[in-house]
Amino acid sequence: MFLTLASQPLAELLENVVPEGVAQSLSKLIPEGWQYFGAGLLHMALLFAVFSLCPFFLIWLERKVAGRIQDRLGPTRVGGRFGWLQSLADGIKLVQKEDLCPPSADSLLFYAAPYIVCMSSFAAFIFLPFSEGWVAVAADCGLFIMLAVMSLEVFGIILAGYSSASKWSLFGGMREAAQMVSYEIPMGICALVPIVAAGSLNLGEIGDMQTGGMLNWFVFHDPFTFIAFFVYFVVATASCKRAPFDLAEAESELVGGFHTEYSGMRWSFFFMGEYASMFAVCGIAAILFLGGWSTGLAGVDQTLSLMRSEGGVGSYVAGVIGLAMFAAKALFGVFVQIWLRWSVPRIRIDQVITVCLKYLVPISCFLFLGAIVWPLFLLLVTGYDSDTEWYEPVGGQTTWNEELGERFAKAIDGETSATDAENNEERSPDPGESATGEEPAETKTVTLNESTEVSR
Amino acid sequence: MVGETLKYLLVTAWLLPLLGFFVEMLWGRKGDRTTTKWPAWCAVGCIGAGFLCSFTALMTWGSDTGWAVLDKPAEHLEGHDDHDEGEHGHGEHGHAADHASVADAPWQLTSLPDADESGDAEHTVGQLVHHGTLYTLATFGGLSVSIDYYIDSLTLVMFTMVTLIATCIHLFAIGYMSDELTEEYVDHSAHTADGKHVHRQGRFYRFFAFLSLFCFSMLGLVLAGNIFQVFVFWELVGICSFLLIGFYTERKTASNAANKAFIMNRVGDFGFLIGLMVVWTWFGTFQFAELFETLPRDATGNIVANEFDEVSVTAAGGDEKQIPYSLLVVAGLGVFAGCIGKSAQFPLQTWLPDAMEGPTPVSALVHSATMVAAGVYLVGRFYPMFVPEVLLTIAYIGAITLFIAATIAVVATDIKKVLAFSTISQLGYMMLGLGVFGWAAGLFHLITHAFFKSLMFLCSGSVIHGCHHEQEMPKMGGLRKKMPVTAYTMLIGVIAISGLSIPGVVAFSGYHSKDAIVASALAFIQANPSHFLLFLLPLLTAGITAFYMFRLWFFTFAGTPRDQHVYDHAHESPWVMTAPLLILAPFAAFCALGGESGFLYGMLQGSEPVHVAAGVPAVAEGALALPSHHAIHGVHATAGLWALVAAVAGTLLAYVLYGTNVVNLHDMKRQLSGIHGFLSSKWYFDELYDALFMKPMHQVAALCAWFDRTIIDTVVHVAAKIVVVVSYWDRIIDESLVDGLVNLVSRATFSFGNSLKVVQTGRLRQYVMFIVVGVVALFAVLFTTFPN
Amino acid sequence: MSGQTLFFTLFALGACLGAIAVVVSQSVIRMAFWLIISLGSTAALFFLVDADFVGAVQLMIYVGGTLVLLVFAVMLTSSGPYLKIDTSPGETVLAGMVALLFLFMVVVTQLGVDWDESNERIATAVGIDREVAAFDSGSEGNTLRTIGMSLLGLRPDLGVATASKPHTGYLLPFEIVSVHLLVVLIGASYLARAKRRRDS
Amino acid sequence: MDPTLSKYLMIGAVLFVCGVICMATKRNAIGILMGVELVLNGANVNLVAFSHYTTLGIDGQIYSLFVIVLAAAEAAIALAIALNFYNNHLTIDVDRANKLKG
Repeated sequence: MFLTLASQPLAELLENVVPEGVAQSLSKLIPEGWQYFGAGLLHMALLFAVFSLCPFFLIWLERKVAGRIQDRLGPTRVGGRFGWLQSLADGIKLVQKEDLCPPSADSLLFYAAPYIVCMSSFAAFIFLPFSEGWVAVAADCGLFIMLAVMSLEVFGIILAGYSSASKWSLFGGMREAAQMVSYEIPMGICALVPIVAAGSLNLGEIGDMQTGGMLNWFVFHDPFTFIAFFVYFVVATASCKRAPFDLAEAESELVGGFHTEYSGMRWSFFFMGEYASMFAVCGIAAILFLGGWSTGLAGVDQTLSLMRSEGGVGSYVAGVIGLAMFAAKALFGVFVQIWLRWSVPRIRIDQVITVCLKYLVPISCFLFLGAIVWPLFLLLVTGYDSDTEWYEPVGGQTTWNEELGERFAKAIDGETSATDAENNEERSPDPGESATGEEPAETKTVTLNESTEVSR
Repeated sequence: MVGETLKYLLVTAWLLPLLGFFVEMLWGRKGDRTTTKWPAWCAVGCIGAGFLCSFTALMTWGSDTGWAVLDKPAEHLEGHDDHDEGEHGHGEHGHAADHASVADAPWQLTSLPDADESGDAEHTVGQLVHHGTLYTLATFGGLSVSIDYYIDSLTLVMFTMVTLIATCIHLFAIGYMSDELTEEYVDHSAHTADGKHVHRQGRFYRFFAFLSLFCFSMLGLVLAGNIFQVFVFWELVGICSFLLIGFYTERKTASNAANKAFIMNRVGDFGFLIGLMVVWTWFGTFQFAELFETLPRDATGNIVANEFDEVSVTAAGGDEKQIPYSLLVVAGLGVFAGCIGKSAQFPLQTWLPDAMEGPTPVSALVHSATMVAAGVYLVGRFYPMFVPEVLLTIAYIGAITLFIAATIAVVATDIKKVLAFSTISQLGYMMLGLGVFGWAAGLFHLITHAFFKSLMFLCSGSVIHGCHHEQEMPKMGGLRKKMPVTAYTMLIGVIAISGLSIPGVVAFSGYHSKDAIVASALAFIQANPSHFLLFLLPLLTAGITAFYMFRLWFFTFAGTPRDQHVYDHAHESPWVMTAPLLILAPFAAFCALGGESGFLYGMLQGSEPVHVAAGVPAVAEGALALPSHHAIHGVHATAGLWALVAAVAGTLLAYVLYGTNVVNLHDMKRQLSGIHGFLSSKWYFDELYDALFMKPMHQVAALCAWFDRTIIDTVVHVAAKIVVVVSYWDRIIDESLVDGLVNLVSRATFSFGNSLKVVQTGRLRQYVMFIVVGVVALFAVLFTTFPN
Repeated sequence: MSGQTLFFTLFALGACLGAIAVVVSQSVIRMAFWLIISLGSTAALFFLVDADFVGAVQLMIYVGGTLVLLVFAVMLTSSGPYLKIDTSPGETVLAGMVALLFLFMVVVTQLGVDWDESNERIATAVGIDREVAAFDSGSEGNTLRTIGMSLLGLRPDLGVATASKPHTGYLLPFEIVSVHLLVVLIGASYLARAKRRRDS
Repeated sequence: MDPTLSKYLMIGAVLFVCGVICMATKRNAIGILMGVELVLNGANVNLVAFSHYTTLGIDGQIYSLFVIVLAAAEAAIALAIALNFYNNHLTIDVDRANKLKG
């Protein structure tokens, strides 16, 4: 996977952006073995920019929203009218602060914990596509890995709470641990609901599936995905310990929760991680349910995909537009979270756990089952067979190549060695592949012969 | 057809008492109340119905056969009346015999020589013998054990007689046993250990139940169609007799008597069984009808035997067999042994007097009229199987018995004992008659004797009842004023048994029957002079009979009371007891009316074996020659005269001695003390048997006991001691060696486990370490052994 | 030397040193920390050998699930702050020696094997055509669908199944494991439910 | 040092040995559990490496998946037992768990 950290070497990656010669010289400069590495470093840099900027913006946003909700102005002065540099000022202040470590604390863990939080939420961004094809790693199981690495974040918090040798911290850490461990279950299941509809874990593919019209968004795919969206949002809010589930840092009960003893930069790392993960979960929600970077307007999407297929600057513009759409959706989710925080009172820890285990888990299980049964229901009622829908691969990102599809077809034919041509037609990739219609048909016939031979 | 009717009638008459028995036994006592009389009436009803059935059967049979049997004696009579016609009669009979022998071979029981001669068809209407099988119990190869019936005139007469007498006796018993009708019966002659009288519940219902059972058995015996069935009912009769003799089971004497009767009968039955075996082995069947047909006789009636004294018979299987003549003798003697036991013949006669311990009705029914007659009946029924030697034995046994019994009866003082001995002697008469080829005569006497002897027993019973169970004649006397009915009915019986008569005017039954027997005997000794005793003894005994019977009557009823106390309390019996007397008396007197030309004799002769009529000439010099009817008739008048004279003499002597007081009996008794003692102790038979059998038996028993106690016990004890010692050592070995071994093993295991215990520290980490080290060691071994 | 080599070295060291740190460190919570490092590096190694899904599962279940549980248990069972139950030095020395022995043995063993040659043998013996079997080496670690199909009993990676050479899917083990997990769920919740302590 | 099969096997061996020693030396039950996890991971590394470097296909990955799942189950049960043990003995030291010692 890390080999394909960037799917093409550095030079090809850059040739859209920088003039020819520079790319060539770069490719000459960098030895063969490090080309991909360089590409990877480039991706890292970009991601880190995003990762550090989005808290910067979100903190400001939160303060403004809070102010408005509380009928105040919020930050106004720093950096001109809206105080939009407030976060920068806070950052500078924090950097200047002394880095404290309680003498009785386990210093190693105490120092390591914030980095774990940061790293986990940063690693999540590696798999998050911001626009069509704009993803550091287009892993086949991208969503899965994302959830996995985000589940690492809890570790940092637990360690922080435990290692800082203060009962507030310990309680905070315990609460956090319990809350996260229990909320991961409904979160995964809810994420599985649109996955069932899509038939893929690859976030890029999922996003591409929803292009072309708002009705392609999975939130409108079937009633279960619709409910699942809201459930997922609640669970996501809880899993990144936002109010009203912010029992880990309950200022009124535990002074600061797990970060009571922290100060300065390490303290800010926690918040960077928190806001980053807020953005990440909301981005997941956007991709899974809200159609990712699709504008929701069929014509616009068509033109965008055309621009992409042409390549060059046009494709670059299309990518930027997609990025904008995606960011808008994700930030709207974050805004709603903030909104919730300042409008809903905090609930007790036992209520938190009760809500999760007694209500959310059963509900999500029900949704999962429903989503599984839905295609069968459709097949029986409307005769619409969703299995025959082999979507058209868009761009070079997909790993769903015809070869693999034929492999499956072969395998299935081998398993059930009584399949006729139409059956094979249905199973094989959609005949309506406009561009490369011919040779897949070619291969198809070949596979057909093979299978019939086998069956003889 | 008629056979069916007869069969059903007789079977009904036979089974009714059984029904009665069950009813009385099961429901005889209402709860615990034994004071109800209805069981008695039930029994009476059963047996009475039986009587009606059998009488009807008799009539049916008679009308079916047109009373053909009754014609024959008529010409005997005329042949008997005037001598000059004897030739004619003789010739006729010879011819008849020839004709019969020619006509009726193979031998039937019955043949009517004159029937064909007179050519009268209605003589031969109807079948004289009906036999068949009621039910087959089992079949063993050739032998089939079945319940058969064999009906001829003898059967019918016996049925009628038995049922009639039984009815009367049942009636009588109702009165006689009335003192059993109580919850608390005090037995004055039975004592408990502390000398008190025995108090028990009354056993009225049980008595009648036993009586009914007895009737059932007796009738079954009579009806039986095969010898084995006869044997079965024979034993049943024996059991009933046992039960009834031992009815007062608390009395030692009664129980002893019962045992004695039973055991002595066993002795006879042993012979009976031997006979049965012989019959089965050689003839392969028990059926009378088949048996009689199998035994071949030539025209003269002799058994056909080849030079090896073997008789060829065709067994039931159909195969020809050569049976040794001696075996025929054995068979006959065997069956006759049974008869000896049952009919109390010498030498097994001693049980009968003791049997008088039973209630008087029992004595009347069982031990005078019917059961004891069963022996005689069987001899008659089995007659064709008897060869001359057996007949001679029967005759001698009868002669000895009748003389001995009569002499004992002379000195007996117990009224029932006297009657008992007279019974024995009369049975002897019957046996004698049968033995000397007076077949009809013997059975004739059986019937008549049954009547008057039961009559006399009942009378004695009524006397005993009237005198409150006083049985000693010396205590009685002059009772005829107190109980006239009893007295005069008794007189009739006495006259009848004594055989008195006014020739040509009136003759009681006893006269006829005894004359017939004596005549047969006379004819027999004329044919075989060497056996003259067979005539002298019965003749002499006729006188003795008259003597002791009249002695009894005078002692009891005539003269002056000897015991005032008894006399004062004496009273006539109630009607239930006198009525039977009045019923039986005429039968006793006149049942043999007409003598040899009478109904009864005719009936009996109707079922006479054919070879009897013509007699059997001696096959060789010195062999037995059996008299024919004609010969008997030839001497009938003289025999009758002699017998009458003897009887009259006896009667007169009795009158002189006991009727008038001319002689002091005590002096006489003192002068004749020797013979009196000898007689009064019954010829010392009991002592003889004690000495012969009991004492040796006791000594053998003592010897066995000693042997058991000294030898066997010591052996057993020694064995036991040895076993103890052995087991002791075995235990030591077991505990030391075996257990030690086992314990050793277990201890080894235990210590091994203990040593292993150290390793099992319960420390997880140690275990892991063990595993690791083990793996390392294993691989080390692996590498060292297989490099590469 | 290339980027792949760099990453491999990095994560290999992370895995091994983390494991060693787990062994040597005395405090349980630190052991947990080092274990995270080690397991995370192992997951990274999985990514390196094109086993994305396995790596993801490793992260999700081990690091996100099991280790959280472990730390949780540490917190529940720590009777004091920074509970230390140190082993006797003798044991440590012994364990160290045994460890070295064991490691030596294993290393020697696996160095003694020529893997390519054995691989050839196995391939010929099992009769796998290489181009089919090696397909996911070229597929850049996207083994998700293949694994999923295999768990459903289909083997697209093995080409066409014939009657002579049928494919062995993993449907039955999959079902068994799922039932087993359910059983474990119930059993664990039964075992761990709060009981009255002995002293109280 | 390019990644090769034997290098992965080395890593697996190291993990395995560390796990074993961890089991053998830690007196803390949870420590022992961690050792178990290490051992299983060593095995997993081997499996995955084989599945990549040999022609055996993805069977190795699937096996490692099963191993991981079962390891999780085993960890759950083991932790439950550990909690029970702690509830009853107020300690987590496995050396004190010798009630069944012979």
